[in-house]
Amino acid sequence: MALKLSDYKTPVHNDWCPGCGDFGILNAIQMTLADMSLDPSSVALFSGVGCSSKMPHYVNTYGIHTLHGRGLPFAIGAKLANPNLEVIAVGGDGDGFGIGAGHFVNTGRRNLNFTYIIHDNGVYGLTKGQASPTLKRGLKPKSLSVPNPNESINPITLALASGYTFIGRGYAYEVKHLKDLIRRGIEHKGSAFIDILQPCPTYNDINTKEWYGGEDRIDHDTGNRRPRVYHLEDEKYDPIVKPPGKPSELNKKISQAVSKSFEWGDKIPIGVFYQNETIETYEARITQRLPTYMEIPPALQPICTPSGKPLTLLTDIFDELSAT
Amino acid sequence: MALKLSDYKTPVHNDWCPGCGDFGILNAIQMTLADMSLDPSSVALFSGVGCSSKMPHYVNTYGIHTLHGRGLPFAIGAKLANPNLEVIAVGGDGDGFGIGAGHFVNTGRRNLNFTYIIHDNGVYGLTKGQASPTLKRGLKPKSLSVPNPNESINPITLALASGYTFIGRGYAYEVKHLKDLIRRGIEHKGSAFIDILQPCPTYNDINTKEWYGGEDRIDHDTGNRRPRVYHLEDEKYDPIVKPPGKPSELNKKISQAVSKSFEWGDKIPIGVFYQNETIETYEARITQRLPTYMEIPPALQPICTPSGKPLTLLTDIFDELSAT
Amino acid sequence: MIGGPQGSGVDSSANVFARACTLGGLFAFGKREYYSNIMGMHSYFQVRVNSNQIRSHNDRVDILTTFDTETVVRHSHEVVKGGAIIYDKELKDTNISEIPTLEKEVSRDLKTKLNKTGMDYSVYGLLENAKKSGVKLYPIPYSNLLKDVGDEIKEVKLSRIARIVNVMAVSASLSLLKFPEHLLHESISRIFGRKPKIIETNIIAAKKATKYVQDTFPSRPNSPLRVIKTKEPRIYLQGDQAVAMGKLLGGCRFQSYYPITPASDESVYMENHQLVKLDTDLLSECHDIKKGMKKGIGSALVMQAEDEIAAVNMAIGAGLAGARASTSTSGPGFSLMVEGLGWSGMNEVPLVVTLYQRGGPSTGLPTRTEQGDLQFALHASHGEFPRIVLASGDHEEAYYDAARAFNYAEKYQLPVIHLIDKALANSSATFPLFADRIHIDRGRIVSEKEIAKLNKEKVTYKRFSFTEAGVSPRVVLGTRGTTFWNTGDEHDEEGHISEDPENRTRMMEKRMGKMTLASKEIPYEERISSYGTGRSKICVISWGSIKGAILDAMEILKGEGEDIDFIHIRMLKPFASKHFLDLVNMKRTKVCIEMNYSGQLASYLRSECGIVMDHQIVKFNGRAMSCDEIVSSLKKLCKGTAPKRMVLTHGT
Amino acid sequence: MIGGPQGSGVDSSANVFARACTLGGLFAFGKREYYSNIMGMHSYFQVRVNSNQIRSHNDRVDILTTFDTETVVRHSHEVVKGGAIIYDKELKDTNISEIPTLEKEVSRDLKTKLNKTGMDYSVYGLLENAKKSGVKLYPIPYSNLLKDVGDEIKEVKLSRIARIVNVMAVSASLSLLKFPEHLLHESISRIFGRKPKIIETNIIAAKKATKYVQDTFPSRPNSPLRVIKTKEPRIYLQGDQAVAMGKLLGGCRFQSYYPITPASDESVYMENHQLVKLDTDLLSECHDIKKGMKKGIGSALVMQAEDEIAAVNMAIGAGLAGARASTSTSGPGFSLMVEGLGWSGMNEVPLVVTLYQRGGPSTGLPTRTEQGDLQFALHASHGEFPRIVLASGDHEEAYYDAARAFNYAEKYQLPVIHLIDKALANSSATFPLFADRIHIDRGRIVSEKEIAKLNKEKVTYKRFSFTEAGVSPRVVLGTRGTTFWNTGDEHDEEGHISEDPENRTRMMEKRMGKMTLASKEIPYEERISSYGTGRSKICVISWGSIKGAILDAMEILKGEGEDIDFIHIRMLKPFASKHFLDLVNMKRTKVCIEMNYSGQLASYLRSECGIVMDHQIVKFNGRAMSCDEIVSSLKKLCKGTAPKRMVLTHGT
Ligand SMILES: Cc1ncc(C[n+]2csc(CCOP(=O)(O)OP(=O)(O)O)c2C)c(N)n1
Ligand SMILES: Cc1ncc(C[n+]2csc(CCOP(=O)(O)OP(=O)(O)O)c2C)c(N)n1
Ligand code: SF4
Ligand code: SF4
Ligand SMILES: [Mg+2]
Ligand SMILES: [Mg+2]
Repeated sequence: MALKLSDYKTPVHNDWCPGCGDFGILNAIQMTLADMSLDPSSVALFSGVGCSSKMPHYVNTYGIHTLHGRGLPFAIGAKLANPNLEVIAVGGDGDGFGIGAGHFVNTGRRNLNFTYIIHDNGVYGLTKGQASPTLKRGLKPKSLSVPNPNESINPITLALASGYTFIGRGYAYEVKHLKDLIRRGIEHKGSAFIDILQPCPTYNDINTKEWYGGEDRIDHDTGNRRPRVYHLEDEKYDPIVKPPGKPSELNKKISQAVSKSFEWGDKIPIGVFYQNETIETYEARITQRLPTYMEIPPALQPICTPSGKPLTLLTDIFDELSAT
Repeated sequence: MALKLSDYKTPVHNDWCPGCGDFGILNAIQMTLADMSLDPSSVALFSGVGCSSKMPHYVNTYGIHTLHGRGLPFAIGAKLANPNLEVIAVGGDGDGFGIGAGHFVNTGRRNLNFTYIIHDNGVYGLTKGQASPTLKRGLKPKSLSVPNPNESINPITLALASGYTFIGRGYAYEVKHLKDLIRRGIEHKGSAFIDILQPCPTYNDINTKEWYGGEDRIDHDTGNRRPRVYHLEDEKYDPIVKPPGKPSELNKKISQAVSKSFEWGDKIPIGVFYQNETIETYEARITQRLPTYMEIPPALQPICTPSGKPLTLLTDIFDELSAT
Repeated sequence: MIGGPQGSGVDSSANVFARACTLGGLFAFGKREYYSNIMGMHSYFQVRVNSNQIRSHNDRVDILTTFDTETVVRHSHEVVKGGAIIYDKELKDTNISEIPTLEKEVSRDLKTKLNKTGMDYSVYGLLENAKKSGVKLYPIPYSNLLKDVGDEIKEVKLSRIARIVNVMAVSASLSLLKFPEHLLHESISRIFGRKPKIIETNIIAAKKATKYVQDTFPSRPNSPLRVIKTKEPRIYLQGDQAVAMGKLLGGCRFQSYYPITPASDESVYMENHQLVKLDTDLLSECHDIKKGMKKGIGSALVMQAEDEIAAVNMAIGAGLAGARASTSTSGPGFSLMVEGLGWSGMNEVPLVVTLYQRGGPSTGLPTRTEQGDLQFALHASHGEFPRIVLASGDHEEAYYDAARAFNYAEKYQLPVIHLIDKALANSSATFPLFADRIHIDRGRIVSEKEIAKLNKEKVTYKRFSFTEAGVSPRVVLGTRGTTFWNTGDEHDEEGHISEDPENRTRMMEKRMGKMTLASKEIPYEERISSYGTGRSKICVISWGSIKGAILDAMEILKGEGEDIDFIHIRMLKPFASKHFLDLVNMKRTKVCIEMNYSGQLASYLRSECGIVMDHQIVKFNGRAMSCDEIVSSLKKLCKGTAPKRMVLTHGT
Repeated sequence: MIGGPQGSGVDSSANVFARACTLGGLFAFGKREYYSNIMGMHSYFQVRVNSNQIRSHNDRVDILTTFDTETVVRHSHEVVKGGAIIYDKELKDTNISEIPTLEKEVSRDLKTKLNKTGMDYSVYGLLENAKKSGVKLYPIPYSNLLKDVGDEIKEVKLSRIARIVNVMAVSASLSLLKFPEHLLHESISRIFGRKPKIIETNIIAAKKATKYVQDTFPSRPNSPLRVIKTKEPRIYLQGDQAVAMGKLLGGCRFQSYYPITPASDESVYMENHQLVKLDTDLLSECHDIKKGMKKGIGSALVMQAEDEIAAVNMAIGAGLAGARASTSTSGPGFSLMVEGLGWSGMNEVPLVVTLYQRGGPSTGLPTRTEQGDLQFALHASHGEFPRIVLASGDHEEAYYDAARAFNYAEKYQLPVIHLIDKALANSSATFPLFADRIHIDRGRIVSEKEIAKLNKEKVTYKRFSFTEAGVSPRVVLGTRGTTFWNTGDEHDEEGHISEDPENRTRMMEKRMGKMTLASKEIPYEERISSYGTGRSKICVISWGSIKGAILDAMEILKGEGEDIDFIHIRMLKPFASKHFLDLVNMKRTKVCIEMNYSGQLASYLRSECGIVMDHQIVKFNGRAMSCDEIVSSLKKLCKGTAPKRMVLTHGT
């Protein structure tokens, strides 16, 4: 029986503000799952804490709403224990780049086969609009009493420096594009990171839907708005590191991604910035040590008989320690 | 009375292993302080926890040996409370890029006027040689029982993505070069980050002094070793972002730094990768809100009379709240 | 009570009401309940007013002021006989099941309730039901009135001024009470501060609503509210504001924080008051005043950190540099701070952590109240180090405790944990102006002059010297002529790592000895308060914000001829055991009242001084105890029908 | 005792000694002391051997085996009359003040000591002093012997084989004891395992040293050590190894950790044994066994995380997925884990945290022992949730507790904190092979089949259902046919956020109710042990690794006619109050012995059941209690001359 979009919805009341960009992301995720016809029981959706992190409650898969900034380690623990799970982690920009930045960096290093999505709204939504690490310096959205004194981090370059092998950016109001991007991320073999520009109409009155859409930039001639957001695909940008991933090729693809990542303001690229499948996944690295890892990972190993007798034999260790 | 090198030493027994690269870094720091003739009482040296973080005990300045991974927030708190202090933070690569990575990233965003030095030895020295976040994937120094399964992070690019405005790399056994580098870092107006390649002879038997020095790479003709480490200066590499720091100039300087940062193996650049003084310091940003900040920062404000009467008047607040 | 969706301005309209009453010489107490949500979920504000000071909420609603369906649905049954419901004329026929934000539990209970009375499961049914039990109904045609306002101020887009419906509702309630209109207008002016346009619109709205009520319900009953003339200066403030003010007064000049409910309001408030006015007369008593100071303006730096680990460690760093520094947080953030706490204990750095307790464990009930962190605060962090733990009972205590916390921290060179609970942080109350000037004691700080003298005498300054007094004089970073070292490891007198067993024993004794010293020096008045005659058969013991409800309950019970004694613990650690034992007087019935599941104070008291409670009254559903609940459980106690453990469950 | 600089191989040579003795049918106990340093600081190993099981160290040194100056300097005064000192012939004239690693306190004390006896402040003086007090001196010409070995194995660079000086020293000590040489060789072979070249060199060294002693000191006294023949299979193991083994046996298949002393040794040991042998006979009793399993090899994944926050949360994630998962850490790491702990409590996820206590607070004394984290473990994390807290007394208990911890965690769906102390983790002892098979109870896990059945019956599975039994059956992530939700917020039966007060009260009661259930179901034998007749006048109460020293002390005292009873608490929470009260029997003298400053167990016992200790014996200098120290303090108690609080301070 084919799965429908509605199979990925829950009856839980969604309490996001009207017009919140999170709705677009939620739709895109549900559409991706339906598109890929993933069995809800095979998917585990992890999140941190924040408006965006309420997401799992609205998606009919296993939904683990964890701690602020800690979605990644929870997700990784589950994925390592059972690599057959389709693991997706979502969270806010405060969650992922503020309190969770240490996990962000160190997760990239592993290249575990999973997908991480950040709702990038420039603010700490759920705690009433303080500046998040992606808010540009000097901006003063209505929720701040003084202009933001912190430089913004660059999520794309940060992800590159940390080793993510798929790096993309989407926009919450281009749901179809976003769906395709998320699907590519999920299908990517390795750690995929997707930064999603997400207007927060309640607190961020600067990076709004209208701003991204260029409603303040009307073309003199045509009278049309000129959106700030544009598609990398449209520029024939090629993000893919060609096998076998020679240093020169790598350097080229990384440099172009860095260059693109510093574009902002009038031209904001979305799409895939970088993809590299020449790097072994963490699962493969583990399998070198533990040959049966993929078939009988930690979560799927029986440890006792039905009557509770332990299966483990410590004879080898006892031999090593034996002193008689 | 001019200050001598010995004025920056303490009689504390140094318990690093013989031949440890940390000695070179310690010397370079003491030489820098002497070079700059900094009053020991005006300098506060912060560290995390690890072999490298024992440093403050060997330097005669205020020395604050804090918690593993937390040197930065302690240092920042002190610097913010009294911006007249010369604040230097040091720590290990595990300390700074592992457990402390979140602070590393978010500190870069502030551009506070201080210097952060990481002892990059590829291992967790003090806990017996586990892989640190800078150890290359697949390497197996003698202290590991399996090859390192994690990709290494790229400290230079990470620092760029995080917003540090001075980014350099030194080598523990080129003490003179290192001293100059540290001095430039201290003199830089903004947050300076210096990554120092530091052989750990006890646990990292791969990235050794001999390896960096190229003792395995003898020139056929001359019979000389060909060191892996080379100086950016020698290549006429220009790291400085020219004022006013236009986007194109910025992009150029960032891209070249990223490119250089991915060099490794046969050619390892040291020196200044990037320097940008066109960005306002955090102190300047605060001064916009608190005009007297530099003169009477938090730590230097009297709060009561000698007899203990509070100086603070809450009259304005009482007026706001008044309900009569 | 006024209710409405989160983000619609319920808070400010409740504020308008309470301030108006305070302007009329009355005392008000306001309690806020809301979901962990930004927009749309139900929130409500209960305001009580009285001619005497009032300190808690109760379980009865006299006037239910509403402008949406949900508030009617959730609260109409709470309105007492003779009470009133103000509601939107147009909402009467709404179907309850169309309210998406209503929990199934609430719907289920309502259905049963309505079924029993034979009423329809609809707003109509609910209102009829209320009417049957003696509640007066006051329908208000908000959208018509809104249109009138729109016309008057020439605003076509009514959605832009939709928020004023709130003020109309509140105005309606005040005119039901026949409250002087000018006080309402004055209140509006004060609350909307420096925004004349908004003030004007709101006053127009208030007038329209008032007029409507006056015209439509001329025969409304006489009001119990009488305006009183008073010369006493009073303020109406929230708990978290009291803390911020206390900190500023106490000389706090550095506050780091990471956003978290309900703690961050304090930091935001401080940031909005970061420029600090100074007493220029007193300033002239000080020596070596820098030019910048002479203008009479100081400043407090409020720093948003990347997480709570950074926040606490920044505060410690600032403390090392010599600033009075603190950080504020709630449970989840505090859990991340405990490693830093231990470091400050080990290195004897003054530090103040304000811990706003909310429903736990984990993220729990982020916007609801609890007193679940006591044992954690007492024992947080591995290993043993001295600490002082305070908990304030009301706004006034919060103010003085927040200021004094820095004295304790600096005098004994240790971390101070100041417990507040969400109920206190988010409740507002009228108080006579806090007039007491506190005394500031910075402990032994060695000055540059003293260092110069020591240097001359060739005496080396040692940060952790063993001294007669038990506290090692400290210098702050940057003090000329000396240096020191710190480390989280055990250290010698200079602060260098030492693993010597003998030094270790002495250092532990020195650090822990400060608890004995503090206990000896800090006066009882700052630690335990007792209320009542001291001779009653029942002795209530409690802590934190329940104080208000207990005091109000005592008054009510006294009116009914029952005397109750009450011991309120304000300083948990060091605990004044002897003084407490004197007060508690073993032979009476002892009952501990607290807002948690396991009776944490009771268990702590048993470990500290062996006192076993005869009864425990606990509540852990996230809603503060009302004085009514306390009255009725204490009555059971008086009658001898009370079980050993009573679990209170009131609240919506 | 053998000592030497850190990194010179003192551990393995102590191991050679102890294993040789165990091979000779004796029981050994070894205790390791070292600085928080990688190379150069002084470390030493004390080994005791006996024909009966021996469980602790004592304060006397019979043979001091040294090859550097510092060990002689630090320990020569501890050698008893009739004892022996083995030392490097060439070191005698070294100046003590040239040892850079000697603390000033130690130097000062030594100087005073030597001054009193009129001896020189030199190694010579110390050795002469020892000789005067009846200690025999055995100088060994290590460098000559080393050269001989070098010649024999044709190694010119002697620095490459310098480490074998260690083995020479140990061999010398065994030949002083006239211990059979072949057992020494056998021991060397076992310890250097699969490295034949190293084994050979070491055996050559051993032979040279033995021969030298035999030739040079023919008239050395007869040995008290007699080899015993036994058929009992025995192991000689370290505490942290026992934990790792117990975990593997108990089915732990996921361990995340972040390096920290002294916890990470356990994880490294597990990683070295990550491939797990399975009982193929039993395997055939299982259903649906995957092909990979059938080879009889399972595996445990050991994961180095980026910090302890990640470590604990990864373990929880793995637990959600259905693996038995744990993490190990020490105080500073545990401080970072407490937020995660609360989440697992809130979401009822089985989790085992092994907490290796070391000297605190903060980084404290990273390589020294303490029991300073009890109260923290009991109360860690904000808010209230159920937890089980265990503490093991010796290697055997550590093994079984580590295995059973997973049963508790899964059966009651909660976090289990398993306390170990550094003294236990780093001590080694001989034990009869752990032969008991444990029983594994995974609690109620709902299978895919059951889910399929429910789905057919149109019953929705709810993760947090309220059940009769008090525990909600759980499914693991990936179970086909269903889903569930988790959140750190309070939640309804499905796991969705709920702020409803009634649901809140029920959920709290359900979660906390599991403590009552666990307390009812877990047998007393797993919680409290008692030793002695139960009729003695003095009752010792203690916890953790002090057990060994107390048992040894009881034996010694019994020999002197003093009977002592001993109650050892192994499960701290839920605490078996009633059982404890039965055992403790109020009228005797109660003394609590623990390794911390404030008497944490004593205070906990008072809060749990009102028992007040008559005496407390504490120690907090980072060095484990010796049985001698306990003997002498208990003697004071017997005599009635003991103060209420005794602080022990022995140790170097
Ligand atoms: C340890 C901890 N600190 C603070 C909080 C409070 N908190 C809840 S959500 C949030 C920030 C949310 O911002 P973001 O991650 O950007 O998500 P958004 O709401 O914008 O989607 C914070 C600080 C918490 N829950 N836990
Ligand atoms: C919270 C916490 N976790 C773990 C430790 C243990 N620890 C001490 S030093 C160290 C790592 C040191 O490695 P690095 O930072 O690279 O410094 P290095 O020793 O290599 O100079 C660790 C994990 C600790 N002190 N605190
Ligand atoms: S506050 Fe912003 S991010 Fe949060 S739900 Fe509202 S609009 Fe969305
Ligand atoms: S372990 Fe390595 S880093 Fe540490 S002191 Fe020794 S050589 Fe240096
Ligand atoms: Mg956000
Ligand atoms: Mg390192």
